[in-house]
Amino acid sequence: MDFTYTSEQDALRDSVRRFVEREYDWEERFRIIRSDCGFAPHHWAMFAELGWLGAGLSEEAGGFGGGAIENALIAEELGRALVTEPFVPHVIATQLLAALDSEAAADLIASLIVGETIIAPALQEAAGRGDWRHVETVADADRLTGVKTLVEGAARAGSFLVSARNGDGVGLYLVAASAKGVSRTDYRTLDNRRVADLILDGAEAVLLASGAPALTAIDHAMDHGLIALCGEALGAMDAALWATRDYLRVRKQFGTAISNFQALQHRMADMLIEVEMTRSLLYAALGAMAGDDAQARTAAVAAAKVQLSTGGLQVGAQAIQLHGGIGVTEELNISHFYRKLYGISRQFGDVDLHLARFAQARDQAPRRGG
Amino acid sequence: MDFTYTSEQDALRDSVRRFVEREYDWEERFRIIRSDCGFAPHHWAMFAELGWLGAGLSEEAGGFGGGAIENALIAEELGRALVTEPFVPHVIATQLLAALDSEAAADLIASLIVGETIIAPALQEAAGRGDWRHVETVADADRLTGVKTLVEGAARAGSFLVSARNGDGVGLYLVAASAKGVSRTDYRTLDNRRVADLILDGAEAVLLASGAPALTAIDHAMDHGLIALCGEALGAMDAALWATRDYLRVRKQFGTAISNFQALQHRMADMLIEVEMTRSLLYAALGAMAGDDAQARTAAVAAAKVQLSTGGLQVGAQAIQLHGGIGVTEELNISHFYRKLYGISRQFGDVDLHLARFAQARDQAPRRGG
Amino acid sequence: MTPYFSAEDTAFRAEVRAFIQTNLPPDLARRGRYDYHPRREDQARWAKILAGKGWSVPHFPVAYGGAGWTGVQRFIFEEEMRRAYAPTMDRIGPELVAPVLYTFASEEQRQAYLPGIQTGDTFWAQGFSEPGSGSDLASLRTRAVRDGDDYIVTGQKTWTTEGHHADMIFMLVRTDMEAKPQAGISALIIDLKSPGITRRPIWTIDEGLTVNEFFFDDVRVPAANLVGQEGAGWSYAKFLLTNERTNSAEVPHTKRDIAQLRDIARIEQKNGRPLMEDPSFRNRLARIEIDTMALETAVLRALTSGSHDGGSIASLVKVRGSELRQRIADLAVEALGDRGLAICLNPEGEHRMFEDGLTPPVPDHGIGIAAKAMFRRATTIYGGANEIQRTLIAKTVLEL
Amino acid sequence: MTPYFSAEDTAFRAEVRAFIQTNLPPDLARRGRYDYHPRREDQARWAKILAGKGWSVPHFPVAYGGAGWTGVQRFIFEEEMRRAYAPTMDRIGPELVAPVLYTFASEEQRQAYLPGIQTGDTFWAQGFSEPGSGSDLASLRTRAVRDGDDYIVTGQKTWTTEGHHADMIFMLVRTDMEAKPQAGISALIIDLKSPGITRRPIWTIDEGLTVNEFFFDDVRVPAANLVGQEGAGWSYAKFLLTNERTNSAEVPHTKRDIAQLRDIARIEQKNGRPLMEDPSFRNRLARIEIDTMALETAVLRALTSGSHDGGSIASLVKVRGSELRQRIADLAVEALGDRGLAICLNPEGEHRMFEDGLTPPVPDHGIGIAAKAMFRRATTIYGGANEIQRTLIAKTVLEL
Repeated sequence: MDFTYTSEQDALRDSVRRFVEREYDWEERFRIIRSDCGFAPHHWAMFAELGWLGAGLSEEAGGFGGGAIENALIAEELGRALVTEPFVPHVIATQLLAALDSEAAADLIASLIVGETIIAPALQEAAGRGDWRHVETVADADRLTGVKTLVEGAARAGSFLVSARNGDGVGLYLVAASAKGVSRTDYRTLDNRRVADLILDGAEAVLLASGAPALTAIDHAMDHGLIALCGEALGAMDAALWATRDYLRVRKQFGTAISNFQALQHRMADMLIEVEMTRSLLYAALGAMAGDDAQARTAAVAAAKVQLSTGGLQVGAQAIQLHGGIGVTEELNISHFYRKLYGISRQFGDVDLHLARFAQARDQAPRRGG
Repeated sequence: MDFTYTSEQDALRDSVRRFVEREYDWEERFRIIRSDCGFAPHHWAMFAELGWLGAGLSEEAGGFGGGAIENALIAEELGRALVTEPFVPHVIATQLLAALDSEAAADLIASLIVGETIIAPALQEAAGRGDWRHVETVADADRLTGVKTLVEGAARAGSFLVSARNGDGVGLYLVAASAKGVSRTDYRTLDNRRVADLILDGAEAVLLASGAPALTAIDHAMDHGLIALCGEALGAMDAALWATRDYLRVRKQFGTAISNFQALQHRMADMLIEVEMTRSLLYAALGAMAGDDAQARTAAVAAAKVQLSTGGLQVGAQAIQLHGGIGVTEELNISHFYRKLYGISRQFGDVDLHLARFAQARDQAPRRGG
Repeated sequence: MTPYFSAEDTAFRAEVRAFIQTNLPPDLARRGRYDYHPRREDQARWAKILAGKGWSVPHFPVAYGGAGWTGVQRFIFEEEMRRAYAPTMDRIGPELVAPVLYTFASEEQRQAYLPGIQTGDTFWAQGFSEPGSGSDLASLRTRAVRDGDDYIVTGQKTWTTEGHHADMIFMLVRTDMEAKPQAGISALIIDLKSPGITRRPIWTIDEGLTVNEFFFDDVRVPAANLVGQEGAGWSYAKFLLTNERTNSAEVPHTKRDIAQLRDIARIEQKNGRPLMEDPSFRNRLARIEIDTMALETAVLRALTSGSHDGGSIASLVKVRGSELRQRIADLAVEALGDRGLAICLNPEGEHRMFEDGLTPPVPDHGIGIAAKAMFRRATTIYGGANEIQRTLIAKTVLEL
Repeated sequence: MTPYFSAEDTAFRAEVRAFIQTNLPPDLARRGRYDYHPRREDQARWAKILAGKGWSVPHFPVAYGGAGWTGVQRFIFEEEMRRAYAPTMDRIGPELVAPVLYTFASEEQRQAYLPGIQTGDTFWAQGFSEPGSGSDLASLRTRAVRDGDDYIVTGQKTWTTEGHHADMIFMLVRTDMEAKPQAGISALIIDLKSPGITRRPIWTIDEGLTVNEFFFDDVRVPAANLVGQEGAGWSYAKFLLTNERTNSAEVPHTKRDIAQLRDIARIEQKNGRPLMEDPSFRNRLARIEIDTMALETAVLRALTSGSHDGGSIASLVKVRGSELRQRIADLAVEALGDRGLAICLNPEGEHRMFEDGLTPPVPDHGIGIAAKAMFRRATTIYGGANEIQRTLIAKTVLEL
């Protein structure tokens, strides 16, 4: 049992940190948000060049030999800087394709990790409220009809990975962005991700997997996506915590630095506890990903999602509260940490969904250590 | 709209307050708890003499013309001193009999308000978890079989008011303590009420009401009982709050009165808010009792129960926490406030039960003021 | 003890409701549903209609246009306004500045300024906070130096609520640099069209405009615009802030939010059933409704107690009310599911930070909800942060 | 980064489990289910059995009887002990006093005292708190005045955990009245059979006996019983308290409580179905389990970080762990429904405040639960109140 990063992992973290420090200042972020597609293709190319797009993928799957740990680590640093590039969806897409273990999938992975193309996962629908297992989109042979929501990176995606009901239950399909019957409604989320509703009206699609293999692949990919999301949340929480700490030390009221007020000190201590508990559950989930107990994996990933949702909101809200008025301004990053954490807390299902997933997995899993 | 007590009500409050100050000191309470039946017959006789046992009953029902307000007020003062005499069950019994509006009931009320006899309501069963609407006890003609739980004052009761299933659904029965087939298991609750399981094994009973009238009477009586309970909780909360306030002002640590610590000040402010919200909901429930909207009454009473349960636990727990070690000792009243509030929070159903009752009543009620 | 509305109250409610039903223009009610950042023109239109009935500033002394209502009647009036989705009215002029004017200003000043507030013709801002002095007003630095019949005002004010609508500003300025911090402060009325004033919008977390920053660069203000005594500004501010706290419980607004959320929860579905039937949602909504009922009764207790006790109950209901407003907004976002996560600017709103040109797939009942939830983070900060209120409760009520 | 148990850890767990299964006497396990206020004789019996295997004080240096295990192994060992309902062992001697002895005491003292702790023959108390100095130890007033080869000790100690079981006490006393408060404190070992010592039980909220008060009236103590340097007692106490906090996360105990609660929730019914299926109960239990999983990982992070960082993680897990222990106990009471409200004294317990002669209708799986929930109010107070821990976190980790 070892919770320290390897030197390779440390180097990867440094590389991301250097990027955001040099290339991703606050003004740059505003520019990107207001751009056409809501993210910067030149940044994405840099991600590919620096090897991040394949860092969290095994060598068998065509990646550089890492896994969930590397993805979480990259996402954490991106979360710290509130980077809007669609890294979490990239993790889901690559892991989904990797789980299919086919030649076609391998080709797609190859083009994804060099940044040649973007494939956006389109797995959720409004009625599911974030639960990707809720699928109403229908496949009639190779034609899909339905609406997928919150499809991130859609504006630049060459194709989409779409779940749809078919004769086997659920199938996983590849839909080209240019295919007939495909249209989009683009919008921003509260945390300034650029997403779309993907409207499929008899859209031509290629079946990649069907039935149990498709469901298993989707669950596997979503576990990876949730872990990356947890990393992103952790980065935002940690950054908000320490930014608030720094502010308390310089901000004066009633003739003294407000860091001297005991009530605020205790609030900060509670925020730190939430951050450390989130970090702990991320590690617990990473540990479970390395094992072969599916229920333990589901439980640990759901646990992390519950904690990052409630802890993230608490840390984000308190960061604003402790900043006072300036915390609610658009120009300061504090309000954007909150928006990010508010978005993440509801992304891929809310607290109730993941509490229920956790409880169900625990009912079925043997007790840890027996 | 007026939230001030009348001079008669103030006088009643003073009378209860004088009693507990003179007759009910901390040593006396310990003596009573360790006595055979867990309450003091001479105190009960005094309650009757001072008119408290009929103060909350209308004149038509044989009382002295008051109602829920008077009962809440008496209970509040008794709660302040953690008096163990079974006043809340007395409220339920008298209101239940009053709702029956029969000659037999009137005779029983007359003997109750002069303290001649005690009739203990036995309306709940273990499987109901405090929900009095859950009745499994069976009436076979005039013979009852079943087990009633948490019957307060049972050791001194001359008879019991028992709910049981019969051909009409549910009937309300009077069972003499001396009847064949009646036995008891006595125990103490966490808040040192002396209660019993009442075991009915073909026990002879007299039917008082059946079907809808019985259910209506029981709900009416339980509304009154819950309001008295709310008064009792409010008294305990308020007393715990101010005792803690006084302690913080004298207790010194690190060279200063701990009342100067901001984190503790804010905690105290939150406790005060809980006390005031409980008081407010007691008043709201008293207001609803005066109206004729059954759903509004249920909602307001359930709301008060939810608030006193969560607010009571919070105030009780924080009173201990702010006292530190001495707060958990048996000899100081602070631990007993907590035990009282812990007991009350689960008495007659837990938070979930009353949240559900509230929600259901709100679904059916028109919005207040339209 | 009669803790319920009297027959007179009920009749009054019916009268108010009937008036609103007849007189509230439908386009105002429609925009009122979006709830949030109302247009000045909507507020002014509605103020005029109410003024015609004598109801635009009910809390004023009757001599200055007040309705002579009891506190409970004012509460009922506010409740009916919110219930009908009437525009939320400007608060700075009628509720904060005007009471200071009719309590402390000269008769000339009252005659000059109160009518414009009553008719909705003049909008006001309040200039208290400065950079570096949030809840700690005693540290303010904007100076007013006497020069003949004028003051010359230099400095900066921030967090100026609805300053972009305002014609006039009620300012705290430092007139005496030598006096103790609180004693050197005076209250001035300044026409915002005066030369030397610039305004900067402060865009907030909801991408909307509520607060502004004002820069005063040698602004010349007639000395006649001094309110009350020089050096007494601090006491007027305290008076004003107490009013701000009492009102900030916002119970009528929260009750309307609840009704709106119940409507949403009957439309939105979860697991193929109306969200209203989901046990977890029901429990949380019930808890919010219970807490609102408690807060409402606490406010009514304060309104009927007769004493303007200035502080204790005000702080208490401000803390609980502001937290409730956040909880209800967050639950509404959650009720909208995926649609609650979209940034959706008010289609009939003004003052946008930037046009993203996007049209998110948010149903009409969801418009404004998410932005509102974001902005509500400010409720526990403005009007005296909740930390300040808790300290105030501890000191004044608990005497710690 | 390998955040999971290694194959060696798993094998170790199997070995521990097998040993306990073979060697834990059934009557001990039965009383262990009541969890709470174990008898000294049970603790001593089990300590002897473990000592036979070399496992009674695994954290000691190997030279003094330790097992040479890693932190993770000790955690696994504790987990298996709790899982099997082995008696919760005396903590004062082995976990708090002994580390001070083997770190700071003389070799003579080590040889004299450590073996008795290792075999379970000698039980210890710790005399730190005094009336008026709870978390503020620097203000302690018990005096030790040098008189030839002895100290004469006079004063009072309170909150002495399991003092009614103890043979010896490790005391903080003031040896120098002139020095600054912290510098005048020394550590003394006192035999509790010494003349001049009286004990008073302090009955607690659960009607049970855990803490005691000791009065020292001119008690003569050999100067050879001074631990380490005179005047250095404060630093030994800080060392000891850090250990107390780290252990007070109590994760293995909480995990066992959860398993026990899951058993209860499968037996107890609500609305005619097992309580385990009730959505609200499930949600709350799940949240407790999730928080426990987080805490467990935090503890394992601390155990493997190699650094005895003394403070930051310790304070953090103490705060969260103590609150969790309260929540799980309260949920267990709730699970018992009506039966959770009965005062039910441990039928095999000792030291009762008074005999009420009543036999409440509580099922075997409910015995001890309510009393435990009451007593757990103390977890956020003892071992340095959570308020103190939060301040410590703010100062040492956040550097506020």
